[in-house]
Amino acid sequence: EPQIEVLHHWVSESEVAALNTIREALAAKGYGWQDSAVGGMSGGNMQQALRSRLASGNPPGAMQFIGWEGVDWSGQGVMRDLNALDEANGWEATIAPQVLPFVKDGEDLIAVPVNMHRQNWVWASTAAFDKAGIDQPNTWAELIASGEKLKAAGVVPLAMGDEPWQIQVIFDALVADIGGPDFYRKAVVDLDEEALSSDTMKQVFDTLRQVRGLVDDGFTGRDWAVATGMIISGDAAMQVMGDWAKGEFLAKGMKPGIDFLCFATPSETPSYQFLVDSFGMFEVDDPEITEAQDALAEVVMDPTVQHDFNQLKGSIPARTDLSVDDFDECAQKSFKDRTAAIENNAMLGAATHGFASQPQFSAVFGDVTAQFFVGDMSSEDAVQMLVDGINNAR
Amino acid sequence: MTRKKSLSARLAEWLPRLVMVPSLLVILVGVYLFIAWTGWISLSSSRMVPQYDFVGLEQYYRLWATPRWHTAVANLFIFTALFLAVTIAIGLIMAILLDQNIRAEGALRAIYLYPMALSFIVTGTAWKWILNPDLGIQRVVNDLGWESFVFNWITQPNFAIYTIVIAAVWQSSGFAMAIFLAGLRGIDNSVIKAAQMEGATLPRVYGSIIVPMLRPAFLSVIVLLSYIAIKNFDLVLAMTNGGPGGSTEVPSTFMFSATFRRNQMGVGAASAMMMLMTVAAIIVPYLYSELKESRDGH
Amino acid sequence: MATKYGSTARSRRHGRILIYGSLVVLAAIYLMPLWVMITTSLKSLDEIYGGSFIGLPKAVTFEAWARAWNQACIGTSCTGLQPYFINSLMMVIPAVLLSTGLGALNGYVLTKWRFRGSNLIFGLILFGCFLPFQAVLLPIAQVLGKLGLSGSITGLILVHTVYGLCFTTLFFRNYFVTIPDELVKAAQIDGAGFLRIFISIMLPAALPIIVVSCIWQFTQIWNDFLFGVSFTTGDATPVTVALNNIVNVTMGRKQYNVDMAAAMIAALPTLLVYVVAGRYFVRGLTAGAVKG
Amino acid sequence: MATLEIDRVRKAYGTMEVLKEVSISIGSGEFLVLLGPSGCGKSTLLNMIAGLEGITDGQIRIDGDVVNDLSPKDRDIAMVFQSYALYPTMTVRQNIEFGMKIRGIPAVERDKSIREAAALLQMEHLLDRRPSQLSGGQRQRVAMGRAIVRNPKLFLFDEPLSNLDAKLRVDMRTEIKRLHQRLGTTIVYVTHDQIEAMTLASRVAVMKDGIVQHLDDPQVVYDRPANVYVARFVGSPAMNIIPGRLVDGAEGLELEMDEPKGGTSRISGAAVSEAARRRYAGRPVLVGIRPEGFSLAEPGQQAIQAAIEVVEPTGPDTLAMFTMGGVEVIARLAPRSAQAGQMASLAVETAKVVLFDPQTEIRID
Amino acid sequence: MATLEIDRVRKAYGTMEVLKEVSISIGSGEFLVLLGPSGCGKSTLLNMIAGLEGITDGQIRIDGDVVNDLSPKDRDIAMVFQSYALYPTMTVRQNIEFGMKIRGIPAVERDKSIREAAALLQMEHLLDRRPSQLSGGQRQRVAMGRAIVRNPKLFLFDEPLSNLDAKLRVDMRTEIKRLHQRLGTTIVYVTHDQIEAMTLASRVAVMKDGIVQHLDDPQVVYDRPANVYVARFVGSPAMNIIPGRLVDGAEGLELEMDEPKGGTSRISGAAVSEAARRRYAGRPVLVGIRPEGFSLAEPGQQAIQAAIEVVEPTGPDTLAMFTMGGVEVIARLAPRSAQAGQMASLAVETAKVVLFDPQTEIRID
Ligand SMILES: Nc1ncnc2c1ncn2[C@@H]1O[C@H](COP(=O)(O)OP(=O)(O)OP(=O)(O)O)[C@@H](O)[C@H]1O
Ligand SMILES: Nc1ncnc2c1ncn2[C@@H]1O[C@H](COP(=O)(O)OP(=O)(O)OP(=O)(O)O)[C@@H](O)[C@H]1O
Ligand SMILES: [Mg+2]
Ligand SMILES: [Mg+2]
Repeated sequence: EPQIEVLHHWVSESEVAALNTIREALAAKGYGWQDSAVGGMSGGNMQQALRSRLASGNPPGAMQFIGWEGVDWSGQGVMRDLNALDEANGWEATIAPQVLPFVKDGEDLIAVPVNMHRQNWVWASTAAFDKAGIDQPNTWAELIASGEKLKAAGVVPLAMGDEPWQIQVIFDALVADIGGPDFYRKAVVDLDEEALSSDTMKQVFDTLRQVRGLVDDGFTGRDWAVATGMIISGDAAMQVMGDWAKGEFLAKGMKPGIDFLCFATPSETPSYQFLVDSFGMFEVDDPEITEAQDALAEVVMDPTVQHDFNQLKGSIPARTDLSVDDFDECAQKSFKDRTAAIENNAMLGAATHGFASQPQFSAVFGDVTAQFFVGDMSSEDAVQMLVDGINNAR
Repeated sequence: MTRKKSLSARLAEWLPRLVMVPSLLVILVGVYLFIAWTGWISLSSSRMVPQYDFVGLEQYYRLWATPRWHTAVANLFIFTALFLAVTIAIGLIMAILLDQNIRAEGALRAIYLYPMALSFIVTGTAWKWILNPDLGIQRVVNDLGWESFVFNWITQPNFAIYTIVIAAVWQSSGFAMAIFLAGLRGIDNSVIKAAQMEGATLPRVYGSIIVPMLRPAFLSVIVLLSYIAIKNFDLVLAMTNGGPGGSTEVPSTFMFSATFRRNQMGVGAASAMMMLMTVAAIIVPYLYSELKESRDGH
Repeated sequence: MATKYGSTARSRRHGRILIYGSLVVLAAIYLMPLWVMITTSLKSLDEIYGGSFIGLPKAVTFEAWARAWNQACIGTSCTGLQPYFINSLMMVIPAVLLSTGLGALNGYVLTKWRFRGSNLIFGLILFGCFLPFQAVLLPIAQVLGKLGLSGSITGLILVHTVYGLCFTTLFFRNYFVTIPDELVKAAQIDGAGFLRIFISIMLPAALPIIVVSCIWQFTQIWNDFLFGVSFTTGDATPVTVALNNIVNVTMGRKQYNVDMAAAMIAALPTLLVYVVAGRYFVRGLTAGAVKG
Repeated sequence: MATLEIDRVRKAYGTMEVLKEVSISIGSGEFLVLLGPSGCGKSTLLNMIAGLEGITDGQIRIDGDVVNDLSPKDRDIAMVFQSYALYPTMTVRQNIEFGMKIRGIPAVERDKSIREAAALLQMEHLLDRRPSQLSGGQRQRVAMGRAIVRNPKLFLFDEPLSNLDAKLRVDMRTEIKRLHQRLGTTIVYVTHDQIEAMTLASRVAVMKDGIVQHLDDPQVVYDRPANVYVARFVGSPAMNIIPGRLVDGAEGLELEMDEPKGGTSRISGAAVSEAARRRYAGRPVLVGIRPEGFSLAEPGQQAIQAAIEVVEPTGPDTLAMFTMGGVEVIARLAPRSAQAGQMASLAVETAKVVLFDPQTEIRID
Repeated sequence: MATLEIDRVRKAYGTMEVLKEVSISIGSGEFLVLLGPSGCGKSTLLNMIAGLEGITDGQIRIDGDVVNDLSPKDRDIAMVFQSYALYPTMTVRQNIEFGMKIRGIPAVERDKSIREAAALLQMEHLLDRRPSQLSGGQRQRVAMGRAIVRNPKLFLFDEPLSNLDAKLRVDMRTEIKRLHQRLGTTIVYVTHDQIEAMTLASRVAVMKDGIVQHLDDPQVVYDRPANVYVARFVGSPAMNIIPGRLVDGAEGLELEMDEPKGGTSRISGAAVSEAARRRYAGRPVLVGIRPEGFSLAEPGQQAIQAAIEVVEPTGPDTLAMFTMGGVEVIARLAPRSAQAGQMASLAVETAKVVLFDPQTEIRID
């Protein structure tokens, strides 16, 4: 049976379970799945493995991309286009327009998206809220203010770790929530110097400094799932994290809306900061593999596969034309919010995970926010550092 | 006057040189050609994949304009200096203590040496917990009743690099101990007796006479520890992943993330060249003096 | 009674207590991380997430070890570390033997068959010890690709052999300079040639340093992650890469007990080597490696 | 300058007895040489005097004071080691200075002592070198210099010359002798080289297996060794010990020894006491003759006939080997006076012949 | 058995000339000793004979065949090294066997050779030990055994005894001498010990700084050394070289030397050729007198008066030191015949006095 090697960095249980739906569907078509998982370093290890393999002229059949990776590799001329399949199946129309830039290189479709995560969620413990006698906050000011009450009740207001990406998740949310979607696009996506050095940006950092006050001292080296565990146990009240955290609650048998809350980070115009996992196919000589690549693309875009996959992964389908009625409450909320955001032009690529700017730039945001968050840098300095860093990386 | 030598005789004469050829060849390619390649990349505009163009020293300017690189360089020096000093001190003390006709020497030696067997990935994780104020030492001491005890260096950007030093010292001091012990075992006992006859106390005997005699052992310890310090990569990743706030970045992690996470291959190559130049500046004079000495000596 | 260096009886006893005390305290500190790893691997996940990392497990369970060995999932294959462990063995043994063998040969030539420029060659090789490998990953990959060795254990063996050569050459050269040249002369007069002398005379005499070199190489190669993750894929990856894949879940919850059990399993061979051969290690260092 | 008394001293490592009741006492300014083969306990005894080894039993007294429990530095002694034990990282000056520094002697005085010692030992030009830059003899001098500046009651030397080559050994030997004459300090000197013992000592203690075999003036030890062991150990080539018989012959008491091809040789005139004569007459004895006890017989002189097997010219003398009484015998003769394969008539200086009991191997007086 | 010719051989390492035109030739069965101080090039020459070092210039011929370009194994030689160079990981048997194995000699023959060599060297009981389990002398024997089984044309020895203690050295020396007598092989033997050279050699080459100073019979080298250097190097204690003057005095030609307290001593009867007499009469010369050239003067004998400073009894003799001609002089006298601090009348054996030119230091005939 023809095999296709898939390079990916999904190694956790829920990820693997989701991946198995694709694997099984592929097997049903008569193709084998050869697993090449490389975890760690937020995909950095995988990137390095990929570069080595490309350098040695031995690329994998397919690879799981996030952010601009697919497009970037396509720019190096190593990807296959999937235009024929796209035209035959009319895939493009089913994909949210804001996602298209991440799977298309010019006119060519170079990857197929399987899911969509939302990054700017707040996960909250109802028990903790009740204990401190507070409700879901509607603005960041409220959220910050509730911190005092929570602390008084012996609850950590905000659970998080000090990894740069965890801090950046909050930063992304703050930029969009305080500056609005357009400001986000200008500052984080277009890297407009004026926006970057604006007062709004300073305000974002000021708020971030206040958020720091909500976090306990033990946040060093804390894994995000450990932080989620604090919400589950009621030791902490809230966590700002993508919807991959949801699995942790469900695994404990907790009910959304009852035992825990999921709501978007507070804002006047709630944004939808998305991540998309997609599969791209590398140019290879072996026609058998090319065939398998086609099969894999079809499987990934298959509505039932997307449906099953996302129920296991905690995300929602990349296709916008699917029903999610049998998904959990948070997923349904996500689905509805997405529709609204598409209308409001509030669909934003999650900068933390590479959906805004090129990695060399998004890393600068990570550097600055992380350094700002753990240290005692002033907002002015942070803004200046941001501008310098971005300019240096250009 | 001299007759022509037979072919086999000539082959025998050249055989020693011939057997060196494969090693030399792979080293020339694997080390020097690749260094040259890296050097070239550092002068190119490479981002995601190698580009073979020429942009001058642009990547070096960029590198030195990156605050994280400054942190990395500063950290490398802090780390190397402290790591060497503390590891040598502890290794030496352990070796001296173990050299006093200790009963369970074998077992103790094994205990001090075993961390060397573990990978940094493994031990870094363990140390991360031990040093975590909420989980590790601080918590244990607090639970024991000393509430005000604080040991939260790993959370402090200004102190986190020292926690990496702690873990690295733990990992390598047994090795230093082994080398020093080997050196001590080679010292003529009568020197110690002579010093004692002159009335020197034991600390004085060690301080003035024995430790200076360990020069060769010091040299090899320094070489091997520098090697570990410069290559320090896994440990930082496992313990702090460069954090908090990028405060524990070191050149090797910088190089890695520039090349593989940030699509700045040119900057990564430039940082690699900077590291190589630093190493060369230290090692080449040392090698030169050592080899010259051995030429004179034998 | 028989101290190494005599002094009066009373101060001697106090000194002894102090010495043993310090040694025991140091030993405790050195054992702590191992303690943490072992206890964690014997705890249940709930207990760990309950907040207790340090401290004895309330209920000892070996489940994590079993999982780590042959159940834990890496990607979609749930084979545990077992197959990767075997990969590592298949890689480490030839790589250690090759690099040690070549290092011995180099050391032999560089000390007993010096020629013009041999010191320079030694210097060139030695400098290779300090090469930051991150910098040369891509060219290595290119060369491996050209050789058709990419993604294979053979390629990994080659890479480890090449970069291990620097240290093994250093070890053997420093050892062989302590062996008198007369030995080679005597063998030459006995009629032995270059290789015969190496095999019959030098190698048997180099046993202590062979042990040092093997231990060093074994540890380095077994614990290597960078080359493993760069130059192998899928089923061919060594155990450290598999360990990384088990441990480094990007999204999803960490199974600390399995992680620790897996880490212990991955560390067992090197620990074993140190415990079994550690004595010879120190002896080998004594026998000559010490000279810088 | 001090007297030294070693009084029934014993030393055991665990159950292994290294020294078995050693008693030696020497006067102020004497030069005692401990002579014996490797492993006989010489260094152990010296280390015990120095305080570097504990004393299992017995007493050591310096100037009449028991020093058993004093630490080395309080015994006021200096020691020169076989390996010299120079501190390799210090210059010669620092080596010599180290002990004085520790004893807190002011810099001016230190300097003076160093200069004096350097002048005495002719090593002023070496003061700034390191031990590794010195030759064997120079190192030896530095080690002595280090000892001299202490100006101790007692000097201990542990085989200080055995690392030097033959030529240098002779020179340094003389230098030590001179030094002793000049300083007059009491010296205990360990060696396994009997020539050193003979030339240096005012008293020699020949040791074997932790027991003193013979303690006396060197010339007495040489001429009338206490037993066969001492006879063989002292002197090079060694004393010939030839099995023979004491017979009351025609010319009074005679010594009879077998010739290799049958037949016997006889020499008369050995100095034997009346008691020994009664006891041993007609019985086997061991006849001890030094190589220089032989000489080419002048015509008419009482002589033995020797079939010379090997001849070794040493320059000033020739050593001739032949067989007598079933053992190989060496005679020291004038150069070119004998040739291998020929017969020689050899006279024996009977006054210097020594007899031993074949069972106990003790000298018969 | 072979002849060996070293014909104007030179050796340079880079620009450093270690051997400068050395020519030596010896006949079959001879025992050549290369004698000289450390660093004079003895080992280098030996290594060149063995083929372990290249020859910069000149020829080496064994049995008349030029061997310059032959590899060591093709020269049919055997060599014994100072450090013995035993293969440490092999047993004695394997050590001896190794060379034969390589040359493909069948096991039965190998076994026979080993047994013979072991019997010859009395080491049958050592065959299964490793070198580390042997004493110095035993190792030395094994090294010789390894050489003997090759049954070579030429034996080379590089200071084979210098790692042994004095006692053992004497024994092994005799053993090597015997071995040579028994096997009759040509031997080249390197040493810096002149006693070894004297006792072993049939020819001695005294070397210094890469030049052969004197090549002759040992006794000739001893009695009539070619120059002051050789005179001083051969003999222990060394020949006394006393500055003096050749004067035509009352009793014919006389040698005049200064006494320390003023005044002169004279001895007459030195053997000087007519030519030398003419040339040196009334001029300063160096007077060479061996220590044994002195003896206690009998009444009426021509004698010099010596103020004895130090006395060293060695057992068979006594060495007495005094000053003459401004230098220290050593006389070898009978035991107890002199005492420090006293005057002694010493006779000089004039026939053995040698004279040297003070400028060139070459012997005056
Ligand atoms: N610390 C020790 N433990 C056990 N035995 C010892 C110890 N030190 C010395 N010995 C033994 O005591 C004996 C005498 O040793 P010592 O060093 O006094 O001999 P030596 O006469 O000085 O010999 P050498 O001439 O070789 O120096 C030897 O048999 C030695 O093995
Ligand atoms: N490989 C070499 N390169 C340069 N110089 C050398 C070499 N080998 C020997 N020499 C020099 O040649 C000289 C003669 O050395 P050689 O070993 O022949 O002396 P030797 O007479 O055997 O001395 P020893 O008695 O110490 O063994 C010495 O000065 C030595 O330093
Ligand atoms: Mg001793
Ligand atoms: Mg030599």
